[in-house]
Amino acid sequence: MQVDLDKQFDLPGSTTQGWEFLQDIPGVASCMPGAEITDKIDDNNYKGKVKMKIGPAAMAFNGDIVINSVDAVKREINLIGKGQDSKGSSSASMDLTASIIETDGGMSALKGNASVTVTGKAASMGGRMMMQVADQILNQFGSNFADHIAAMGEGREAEEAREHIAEQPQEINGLKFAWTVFIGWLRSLFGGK
Amino acid sequence: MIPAEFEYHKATSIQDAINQLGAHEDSKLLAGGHSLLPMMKLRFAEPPTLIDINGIEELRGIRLEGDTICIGAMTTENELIESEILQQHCPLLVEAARLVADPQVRNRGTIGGDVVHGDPGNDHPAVMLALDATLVLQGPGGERQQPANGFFLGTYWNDLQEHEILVELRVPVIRQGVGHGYSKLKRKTGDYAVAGSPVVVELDGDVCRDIRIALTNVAPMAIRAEAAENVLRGKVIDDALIEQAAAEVIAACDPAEDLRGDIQYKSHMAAEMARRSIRAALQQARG
Amino acid sequence: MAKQHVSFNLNGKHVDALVEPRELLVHTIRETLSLTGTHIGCESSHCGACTVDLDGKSVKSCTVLAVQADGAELKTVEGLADADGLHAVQQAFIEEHGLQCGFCTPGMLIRAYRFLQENPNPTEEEIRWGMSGNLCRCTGYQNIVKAVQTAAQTLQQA
Amino acid sequence: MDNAAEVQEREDSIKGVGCSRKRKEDARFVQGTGRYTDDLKLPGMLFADMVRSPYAHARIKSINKEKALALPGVHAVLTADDLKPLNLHWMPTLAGDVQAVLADEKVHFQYQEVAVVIADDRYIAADAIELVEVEYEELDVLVDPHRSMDDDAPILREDLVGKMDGAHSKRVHDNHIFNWQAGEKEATDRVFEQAEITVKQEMYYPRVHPCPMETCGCVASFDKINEHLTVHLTSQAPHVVRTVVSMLSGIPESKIRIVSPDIGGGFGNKVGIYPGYVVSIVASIVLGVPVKWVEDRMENISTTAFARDYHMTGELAADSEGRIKALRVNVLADHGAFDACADPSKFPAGLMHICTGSYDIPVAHLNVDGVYTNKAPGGVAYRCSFRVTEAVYVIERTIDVLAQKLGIDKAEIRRRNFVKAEQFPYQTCLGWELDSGDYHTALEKVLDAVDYEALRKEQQEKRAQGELMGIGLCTFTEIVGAGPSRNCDILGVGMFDSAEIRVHPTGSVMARMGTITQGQGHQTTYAQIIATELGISSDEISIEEGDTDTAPYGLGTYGSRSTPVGGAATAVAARKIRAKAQKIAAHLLEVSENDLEWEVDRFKVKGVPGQEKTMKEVAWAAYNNVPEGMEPGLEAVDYYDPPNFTYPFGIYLCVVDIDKATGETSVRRFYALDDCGTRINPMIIEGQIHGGLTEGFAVAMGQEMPFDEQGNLLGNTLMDYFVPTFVETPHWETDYTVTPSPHHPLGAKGVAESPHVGSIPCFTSAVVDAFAHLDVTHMNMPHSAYRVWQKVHELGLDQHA
Repeated sequence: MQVDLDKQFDLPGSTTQGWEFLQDIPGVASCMPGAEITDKIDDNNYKGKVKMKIGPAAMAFNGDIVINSVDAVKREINLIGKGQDSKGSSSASMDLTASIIETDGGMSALKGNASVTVTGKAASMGGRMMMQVADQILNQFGSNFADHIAAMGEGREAEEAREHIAEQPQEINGLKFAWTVFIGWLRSLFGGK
Repeated sequence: MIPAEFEYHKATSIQDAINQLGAHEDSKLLAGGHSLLPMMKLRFAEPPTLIDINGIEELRGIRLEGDTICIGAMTTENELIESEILQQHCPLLVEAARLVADPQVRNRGTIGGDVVHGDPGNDHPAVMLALDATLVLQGPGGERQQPANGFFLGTYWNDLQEHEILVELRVPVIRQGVGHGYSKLKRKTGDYAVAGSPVVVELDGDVCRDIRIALTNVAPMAIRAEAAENVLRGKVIDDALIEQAAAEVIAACDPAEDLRGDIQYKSHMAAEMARRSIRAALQQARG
Repeated sequence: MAKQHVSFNLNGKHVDALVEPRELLVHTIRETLSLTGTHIGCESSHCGACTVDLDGKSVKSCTVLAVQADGAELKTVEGLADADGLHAVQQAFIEEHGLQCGFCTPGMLIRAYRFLQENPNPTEEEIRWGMSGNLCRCTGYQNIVKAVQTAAQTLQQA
Repeated sequence: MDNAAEVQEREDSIKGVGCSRKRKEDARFVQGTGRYTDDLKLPGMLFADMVRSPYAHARIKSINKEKALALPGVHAVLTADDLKPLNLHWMPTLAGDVQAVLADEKVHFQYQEVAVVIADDRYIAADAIELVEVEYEELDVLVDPHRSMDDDAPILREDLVGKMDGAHSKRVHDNHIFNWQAGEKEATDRVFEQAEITVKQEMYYPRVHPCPMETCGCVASFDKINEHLTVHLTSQAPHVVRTVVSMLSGIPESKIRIVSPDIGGGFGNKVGIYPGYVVSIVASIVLGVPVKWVEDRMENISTTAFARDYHMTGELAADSEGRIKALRVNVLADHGAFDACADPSKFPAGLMHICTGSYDIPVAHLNVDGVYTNKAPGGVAYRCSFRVTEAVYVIERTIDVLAQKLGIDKAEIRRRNFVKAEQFPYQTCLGWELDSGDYHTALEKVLDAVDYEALRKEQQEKRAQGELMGIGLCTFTEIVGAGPSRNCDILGVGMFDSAEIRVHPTGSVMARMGTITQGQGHQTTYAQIIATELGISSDEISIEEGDTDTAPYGLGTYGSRSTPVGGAATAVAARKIRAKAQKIAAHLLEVSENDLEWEVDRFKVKGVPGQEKTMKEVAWAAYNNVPEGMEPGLEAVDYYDPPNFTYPFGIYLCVVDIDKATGETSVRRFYALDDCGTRINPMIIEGQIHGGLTEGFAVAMGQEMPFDEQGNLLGNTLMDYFVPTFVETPHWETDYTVTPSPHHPLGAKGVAESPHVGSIPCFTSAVVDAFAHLDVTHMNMPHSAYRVWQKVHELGLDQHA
């Protein structure tokens, strides 16, 4: 089950600030609510964990993140995250290319292309909603990323952004925030419609 | 086939249920159970605690209050179908309930569970939008009323606050000059809708004073096709305008692809269902 | 996980059982109470082979927790016949060849038993609608419809 | 002479062949006291549950059992390594390949069994499978069979690399299973080169699943003291299971008892021997207690024998009058990761070479390539006599295309090409002898019944108004009753079948057969055969099947073989008894055998009214007053090796109306005429036809098993897999003619698979016919509203005012 998504998020800061933060992998990972870097093997290899909730459904994936390329000129990184769910019934991988681009008026934006593949029970049963929930996830990732950029600055917005980041519980459930799910989302299959 | 272990508590009142939601982290309410239990049997959902709200009388029953019908959240689909109040004053809800799942599931599945569950395939969210219904919610902070419009935010994402329970749904009584239509396309009994569209129209003479076109399972959540409504509102509706509205419905769709259809098919079917519902609503409104 | 005590009336007899909260009613009936007439054909609340009569309503016992049946009135296929023989529905299924492998039959009978009380004089379309929660892979449904029609006539004359 | 009425009354009371008597099985089923595999509970019984792979193609790096074994109530976790010492981690398939019992270093399809957990109850087992930690290394996945033999295709079966002598033919690639051909290639190619008209049509018969109401399961119980193994399981061929289990385990067959209790529908899904059975047997042997394994629906659809998945091309060469000169068929067959087809061993493509159908075709050539993909094994199932569904589909679709190209009506072109009644028995150019048939009479009967001309006229008017109405036709010939031992065997055992009949002193009868019913009513129909042969009321005849300790050896029930083979054995065994009875009657009446004549239930002395002995009287005498030199008792066994298959045929006509706005197809009418020779119980036959037509409707209009590129099966629950309910299933009209089989003792041919085989091409024929006036020659199944609407949209037929 493959989902390809292209997203762009305006950032309240300069391209250098954006690029600086983009290279901070644990920081970037924390923009993905429910995601967490558990340990760093080296600059290009990390171990991570994602816990997420979709309605009553919950899944926990643990796996590794490999940074394939870091291109300072194009301010672009490419990383692959692969993991298997704790019950061994599903697995997923995400190939993410993210870059900071200049936008008119001297501002910047985060451009992301994610191709997410899921296998196992999550795919054969959750496929139906993959696109929609993946979309919601990347929206949330983008707005969190923007908060982190804003938090670098001074003044009221920065303060608000820092609060916003702090409020974010480690593992999102749907009640407060838009949900972000790193990978595999299931649906209520049944209850017959 | 077999759910993971969990603690089971029966709530005796709404307040008791709210307290138990607060007391047990990650607990889930067990209403009809026909959305939650199947997910648990396949180990997608593993809530540590279930709070059974089937015994709470306050959540049951359908009553008429002036020109508003109050429907308890735990009312089952079959209770909607058999309700004389609804047959007379809100036939759209009866028609919609008849097309949910199958006879056995309709004995257990509840309108409240269907509204808050959050799957794009649930049927009642769009019906609530078409009826411009109001949700009565109760939580730690007390009771609040929330229009259905704006409650559904995404897939498994709505405006239900933490430890809040949907207590009641309030829908307006159908008045003179108001007509409804309901169309749902599905492969077979018990399947998700390929596309569904409840429509309510209010006529002023020949002019459409107001119209609400809602769509099921063709977007991350139930939606109103506002652009399509604007094509018809304030006008005398004819076939040409209906086609224009249908084109707007297609534009409003953002469905998930599966073996029921791709984006093109599901969007076109949403338009076809909307067409049929608009025509049925007009015919009924014109009396 | 600590077990809870449940008791209910099963086919006219009071029964007790100790069940985990997660135990499905269909398993309690089949395993603990050894009434294996009720069958399991899926895990997604679709096939209806597990249909039982709970407090006067047809329900899929694979999607009801045993603890939810505490204090209920339950009837399964084993409870349809009585002292003076088969229920009209059972007789009609034999009469009209409304079964072949027999696996969906208990669910069909219990559903038909309740449906004919909800609608004593149904048209063919109403029968197909009222029975649409039960799947069958052998009969193609046509003879089951005839069986329900025959049972309806027998029950009305009685 | 007794008056005719009295004789008729006696005949009626026998309730023998031809009587629509009510079914004996129903009493227990309607009271919920049927005995299915999952109903069995044995003292100390444990439960097995499977750990399955989320990946379709991956190497297994490690399996960690600790957490699972630590869970209270878990007794064992077995993996391939635990089976290796018993040499049971692989097992032979019925098709000459081998299949992993538990994944051995590599998983080959999604949901493949990787480990099995044995626990106190099914709840603990369900918890335990999630605690087994398996580390995988993903490999490239092969899903599209067309790419199986590419140079760069991922290699699936590392155990076969370099071994190019396959079980059925040379292998030309590591992912190749077999090439199999029938007919003369050169002669056929020449006819095509010179023919006036040729048509060619590609068509895909999707992978589908039989999905019986009861999933597969077993209870294996090894008695350590007597070293005796008893297994209750959902098998359509219990004796074959006993032989295979004996070969695998080394336990002598005499110490293995296989019991197929009541089966909740089989449809070919319960012919195979599944890993679940083998690991339950091993676990029972290792732990010394009974072990039960029952799969859930997702496991059933995802991993047990699927059906079809044939990528076919049909070609016909004909003259301008539509007379067919030659047939050419090419097939690419997707067999999944292991070749586990349940075909007779000489036929890797089953009986596909029956694809000349009901037509007099001078020359033909069939070429089939089987290949491996990362999908579950299987392929022969779902109410289909070894690929006859695919064979009938390719000929019936291609003759429709020929008719369309020539502008000849699809009924007329069939009339011109039918084998004529006087040509029977008819030798087909691909090596079969069609035993009997009368296609022309049957076709006219159907066309009259539905007023075909009026339907075509109505279609013209509808087309003028832009409406879509289709009339489908299928005039198929089946090949059932496998089969003559000279060309049919399973693992070397000939495909005969058997019956053992014993008449008791008071004249009632016990009979046992080598077949096993899954709902077809054997308990009722076999008794009718014996009743007519022996003149004893069928109500006093008990029939038993499925217990290998008591039933004579038989090859089981599938391919509509019970009546043609088991029924024949029953008739012949009964005739052996009647021959002995005649001698006893002659002895009692003190006449010679030839002076006696048989009438319904008694021997009568010719020309001497009142001198007669009923079979019951003879039965009593058989135990106390037999002629000199004759042994007492009245019983017989017969192992019947059929001289030929039998060839039931049918004429199906279907009328559909298509909703242009949604693509929905409504079946307005379906008229099914079947000819299965002598009809034993017309009520049961009609029930089988209803069931087969409904399965055909499900396959043609909605069933499919789609895979994505990662090998995920996207539709393995009843939410997605299309099983129609009461509401969607059309009303069926049935009719019949009777053309007995010349070589069968009763003239009976077997019928239950015909409605499935014949209805599917008929539905496609009807849906395509709705678009035929717009140069549409074929549409692949399933004809879901979505796919039909795509054709409507493509042709711009859905534009609104």
